[in-house]
Amino acid sequence: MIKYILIFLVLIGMAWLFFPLVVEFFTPDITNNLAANYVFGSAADLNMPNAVTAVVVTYRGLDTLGEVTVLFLATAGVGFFLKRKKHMEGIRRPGSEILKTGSEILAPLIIIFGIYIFTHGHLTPGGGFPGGVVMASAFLLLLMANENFGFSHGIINLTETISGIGYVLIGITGLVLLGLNHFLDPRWLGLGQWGRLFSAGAVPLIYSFIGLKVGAEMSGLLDSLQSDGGEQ
Amino acid sequence: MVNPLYLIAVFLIGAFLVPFVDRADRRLSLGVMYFSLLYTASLSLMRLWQLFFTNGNETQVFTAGFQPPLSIALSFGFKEALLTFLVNLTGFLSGVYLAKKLGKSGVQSISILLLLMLGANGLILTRDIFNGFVFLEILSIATYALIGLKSKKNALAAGFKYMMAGGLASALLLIGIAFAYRYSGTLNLDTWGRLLIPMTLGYKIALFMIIMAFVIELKPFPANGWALDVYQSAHSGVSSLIASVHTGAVLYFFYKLLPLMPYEFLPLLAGTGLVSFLLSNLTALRQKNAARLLGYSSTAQTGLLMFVLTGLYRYNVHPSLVLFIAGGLFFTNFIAKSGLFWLAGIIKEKTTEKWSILRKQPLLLVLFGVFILALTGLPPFPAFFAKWEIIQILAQQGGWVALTAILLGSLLEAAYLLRWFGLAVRQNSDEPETASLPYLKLIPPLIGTILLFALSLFMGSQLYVLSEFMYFPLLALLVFSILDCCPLKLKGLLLVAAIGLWGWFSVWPRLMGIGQLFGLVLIGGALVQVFGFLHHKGREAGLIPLLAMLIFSLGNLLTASTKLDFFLTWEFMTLSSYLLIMRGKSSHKAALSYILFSLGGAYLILTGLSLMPPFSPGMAFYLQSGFHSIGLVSTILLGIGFLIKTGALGVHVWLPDAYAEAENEFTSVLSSVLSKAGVFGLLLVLVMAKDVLAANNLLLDALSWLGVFTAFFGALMAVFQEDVKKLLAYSSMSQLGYIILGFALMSHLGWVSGLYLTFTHLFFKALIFMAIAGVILRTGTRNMYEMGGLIKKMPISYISVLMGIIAVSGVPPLSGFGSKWFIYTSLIEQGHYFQAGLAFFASAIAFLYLYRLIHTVFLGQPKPSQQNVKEAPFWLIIPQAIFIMVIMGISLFPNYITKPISSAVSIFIEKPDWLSWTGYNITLNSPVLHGNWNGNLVMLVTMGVFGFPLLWLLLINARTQKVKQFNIVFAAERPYKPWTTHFAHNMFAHYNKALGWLITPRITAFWNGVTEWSHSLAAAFSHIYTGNGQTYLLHIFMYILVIFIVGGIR
Amino acid sequence: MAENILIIVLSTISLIAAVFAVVTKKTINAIISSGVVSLMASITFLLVAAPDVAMTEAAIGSGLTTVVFLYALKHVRGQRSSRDD
Amino acid sequence: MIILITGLLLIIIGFWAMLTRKNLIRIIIGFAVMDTGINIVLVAIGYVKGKTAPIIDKAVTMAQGAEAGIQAVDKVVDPVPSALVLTAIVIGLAVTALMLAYAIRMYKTGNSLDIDDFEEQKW
Repeated sequence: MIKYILIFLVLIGMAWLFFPLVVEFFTPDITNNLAANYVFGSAADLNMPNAVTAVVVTYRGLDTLGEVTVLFLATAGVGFFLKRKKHMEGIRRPGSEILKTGSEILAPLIIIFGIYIFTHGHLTPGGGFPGGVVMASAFLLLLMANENFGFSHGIINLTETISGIGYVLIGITGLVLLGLNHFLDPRWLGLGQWGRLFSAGAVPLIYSFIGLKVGAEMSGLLDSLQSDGGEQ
Repeated sequence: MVNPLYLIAVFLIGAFLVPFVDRADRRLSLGVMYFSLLYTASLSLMRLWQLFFTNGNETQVFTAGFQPPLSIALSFGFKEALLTFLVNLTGFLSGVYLAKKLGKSGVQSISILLLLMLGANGLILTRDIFNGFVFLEILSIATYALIGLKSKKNALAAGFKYMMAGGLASALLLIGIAFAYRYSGTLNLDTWGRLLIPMTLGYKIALFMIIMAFVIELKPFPANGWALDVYQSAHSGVSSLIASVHTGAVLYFFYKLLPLMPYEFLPLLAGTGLVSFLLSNLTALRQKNAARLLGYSSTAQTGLLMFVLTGLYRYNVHPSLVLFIAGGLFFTNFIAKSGLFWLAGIIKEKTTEKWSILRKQPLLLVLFGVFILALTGLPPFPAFFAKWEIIQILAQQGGWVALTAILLGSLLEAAYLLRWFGLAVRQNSDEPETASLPYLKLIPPLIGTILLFALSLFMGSQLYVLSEFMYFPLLALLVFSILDCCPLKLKGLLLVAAIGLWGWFSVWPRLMGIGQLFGLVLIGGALVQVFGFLHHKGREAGLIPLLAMLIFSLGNLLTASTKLDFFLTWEFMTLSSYLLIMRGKSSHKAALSYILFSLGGAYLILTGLSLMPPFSPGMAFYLQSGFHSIGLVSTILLGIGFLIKTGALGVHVWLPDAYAEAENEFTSVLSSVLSKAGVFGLLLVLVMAKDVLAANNLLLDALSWLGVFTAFFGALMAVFQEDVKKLLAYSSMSQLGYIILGFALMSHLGWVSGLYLTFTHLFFKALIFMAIAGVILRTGTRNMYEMGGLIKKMPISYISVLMGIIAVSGVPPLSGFGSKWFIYTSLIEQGHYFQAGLAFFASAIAFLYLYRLIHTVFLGQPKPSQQNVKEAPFWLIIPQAIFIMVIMGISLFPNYITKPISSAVSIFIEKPDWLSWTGYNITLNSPVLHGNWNGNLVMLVTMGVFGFPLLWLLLINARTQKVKQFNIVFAAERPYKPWTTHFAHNMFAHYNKALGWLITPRITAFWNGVTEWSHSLAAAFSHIYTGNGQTYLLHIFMYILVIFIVGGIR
Repeated sequence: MAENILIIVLSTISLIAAVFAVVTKKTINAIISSGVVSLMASITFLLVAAPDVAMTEAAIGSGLTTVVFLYALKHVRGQRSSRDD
Repeated sequence: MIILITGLLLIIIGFWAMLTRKNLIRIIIGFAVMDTGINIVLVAIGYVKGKTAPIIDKAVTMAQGAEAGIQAVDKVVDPVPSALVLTAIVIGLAVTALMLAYAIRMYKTGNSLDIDDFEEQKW
């Protein structure tokens, strides 16, 4: 009982802690200096319409690298916890015929859509993360539809490794070509024409790697989760 | 410069590559891991090299080719380079340690380990708060995942609790960052630090949430139940990573955030750190599980570090000094803690009780000892210097609450760590042999030890002006450890030679006045007794090195010049004597109580020293002390500190057990030499405290009564002992009481008497102890009622003891008479009649126990079981012979000693005109008292008084009948009686009826009460850890809110 | 104005869904309603000019997370009855 | 403002679930709700009155390159919180997935999902 009172008090207390934050909050009319610099720089320095992508991939690229790593880490962790003894057959219920046929048609389309999303990340909303997830959803669809669907781990692993290392190598390329302070600088590749697919330097390339990596990681994650997690 | 981004890139590529190459071979992926860890460590090392040898001021690196705050900046200066080097090296060692486990548990674990290192490196390097968040998440998630390396239910449960706590912390951090960004408009720490942002409540709360997130990650008491569970149940390699790498990186980021915080947060954080330090250590007292114990210790140390980083700014401490202190504490803890976790994994025993199997593994034992002693803050480890600095600052600037908390916490920490050490060293014959050691797992702790020593030397030598001979004790320890495989006698003789040469050529020329006197006592006295140790048959591993360390530090005590020199040496002395006591058969409890009292005393001394003005290097400490004058507080602290070493009444509890349980020969050193170090200290205090004492009669009165009572009760307690060593221990205590009494008079004659007794006590007490050591060696018992009639078997020992007790009792003609004469004379001269009376009564009591000593051991009927007892071994006779000669010499010609003493004392207290030395005669003609003492004459007269009757007796009883010892008629006792009815058992029962109430162990009961009380307090505290993850979460919430409210943030 | 009303509606729905996720007896309901919370959030993001976030939240927050939860639930099906299940 | 309050309330509801639910999966749902709340708070902080998304498309300006940047600066919202939220969402998923894996594993070894069944270690 005391515990419930304490919990209640704690929740009230946290609300009380948040209260001044709300009181002092107002929605401003202008963006702050940093944001303005980002928006301007995104267009001026990087030739990129999507300022969020500019921030995510370039200015704060290290965060994103970390983010991809977190995802990789989670996948590895989940895989580590739920590692299978053997590939267990016949645990999944077979999907219906409609699902089966539908998935065979839909999956490639979804994958293409995913690729579209992450390659156009610098131009339109979206980018590597949603794109990767969309690709993974195709995988999910196949997984649900097909009882014997064994996605080759080799391919997932290979994609993961190549895209991950590719991402880091692009970062290092910046270092090598442009100098000490240019890790993840995409400008060693031509900035191209405004609004085109091949513009903004290496950003589309980076986002493709991110997309592929995220897709592979998510697929791996789902794969580990659907397996029955080796019994003790 | 070395680009820090390569650190990150290497880890990332490694982690991404591992799952792929693993398809070929597991060994390949392990190879990738080792390569990455070693490569990054060497990058950091290169950076360190660069910073030292090429001057590059540029430490910041940006990403993406833009200046911060647009881009994320990384900093790779000295601190970061050092830290990443250590972190990566530890990572590598952990990798080696975990090799087998990682190899078995799947490729993911290798990637995860690499990413954990990535997180730690990133957190250390980054200068961007959100980037810090990302790396913190990487670090945390990797840690969560690695906890699952041990797939036990408890480990998983602990991991989940950790995830809950960590999840909450990162949520707070993220909310805090979001709102803080709102106010600051930047995420870059440097830009942010330059901004002047109005401290509104909202902004403060945002900052509060940020800093609290890190505080929670640092596992403060009491919001740390989850962390303790993790430490306890995770694989020891992972626990070690959490305690060192994880905590280190988080702490460093915490440190980076501090400049952003409003000033009012700092005392708050300092307070939480202190509370965490003190209470974690307290709670740990009752902990039996080794890994959990380490967990408590780890959280405590982190608390202390938090205090150092946030609390010291108030005392106008230069930031570099703060960093130095934090660094000292941090590195010690970093290495020692991971080392201990590694050892815990090798031992595989959960409870500390079972660690005695370590005894069979000398290498492990040494490593274990090094780590434990480093954590305790003993020299030469960096934590010692750090603590020294902290106490200096706090004492000088009046931070008494913090100072008390830190010293108390340190003492508690020492208590449980050293208890553990004692359990490990304890001799237990029924332990099974352990299986062969996993050699691979031994590498990491071994390298850790080497690193620890390297850092110690670096810190000690680079940053302090220590006299060059300060490291002699350590050097001696090292050299004789290397020689430790030689036969004992060779080592011993080498030691004698080394000390002789060193003492004669190096120490003696530096000494003058009382320094020479104490030089003779401390070095000479110890040197002679080294021979006594050499009778052992075996190699006696560790004995000679420790003895060497002890004697060298005793010598250094005299030549030390600065305060730090002095204290360092004092701690060396304490440390080596503690380890020597540990060599006793069942001494671990006694040794624990010895070291705890010694450390307590040392902390008091440390505080007292801190209050004193600085001493200049070059001139010996004891000589400089004549020019200084200290205050009241300092006097009391230093006084109590040194009195503990002498074993004065009230703080004598450690003494009987330590004396009884130490090895017989070492007891002799303890009593005759080591206690004199305390006397030396006390003398210095009295010298420096002259002004205070002149103003405060009470202090001297208290001291003199303390001396008298120590003498009285010591003697009384000695009477009722069955154990011969305890009897002698109490006798020692009693004698030291006389010494204290003499000093407390603060008169020329009083000091002369005290010093004279100091001198003679060495000889007669060492003589008796050495003789008794032989007896115990031959009879195999310490109980006097199990001995008897040994006069025939061990005549030389008998003569030694006889000489000894004549000297102790203070009857003419031997030297003890002189000391008593001095004491009574000076007491009466100053009109201290009551003290004189009681002291005289104590001397009378001394006859009782001395009679018991010689009678029950050497006279009467021999025990049948001791038919074949032989004389003590030759090596034990050597010191006895030397001491007998010295005693005879002093007794015949006391003026050769008393005159130099008088002139040494006259430097401090002028010799009154009425005291004079002429030839063999000492004359005093004070207004109140007249008298003289001629040692030579006394000797001759006494010889005459005894000689003539003896001759006469021999003449008239020319044809006596020799009686065998077993002749019942003459021996007046029956053999084979049960010992309880033997007269030697409970010999003075009748006195006990009359006086027994005086010696009911009230003081021991008091100290036992202190122990019990703190243990039950610890139990009460530990019950907040219910083991429920949600309760822990609730603790965290409440902790945050309470701090918010207590801090009065508005 | 219409936007504000829409935001209020979305907020209300998400709060109700969140409370429901806590109090409901069945875990599956809780999972679904937490997905709803995410979905509402992603629509809100669209309204406050953050389409990138909206896409990601929709894909990851409400989509993938829910799937992950469901898979996890599949693993623990047939558990001993837990107190709030 | 409303969005901010919603976000904070969601966070507190998440706390509530974390503190009171006994089922591990329900606790994790609490974390997920809290994460969503945090994301909402972050986005609310980046919002600027009456501005469009920080994507310089035809609706913002017809200009290109640097010119577009100058023109767009005072027409769009702050891109930083958006970028941060992207990261936060992904990290949230990662933590959630790992927690679930833990829960599954705990269920397999301890045969229970009740958090009160996992308190053998204490004191």
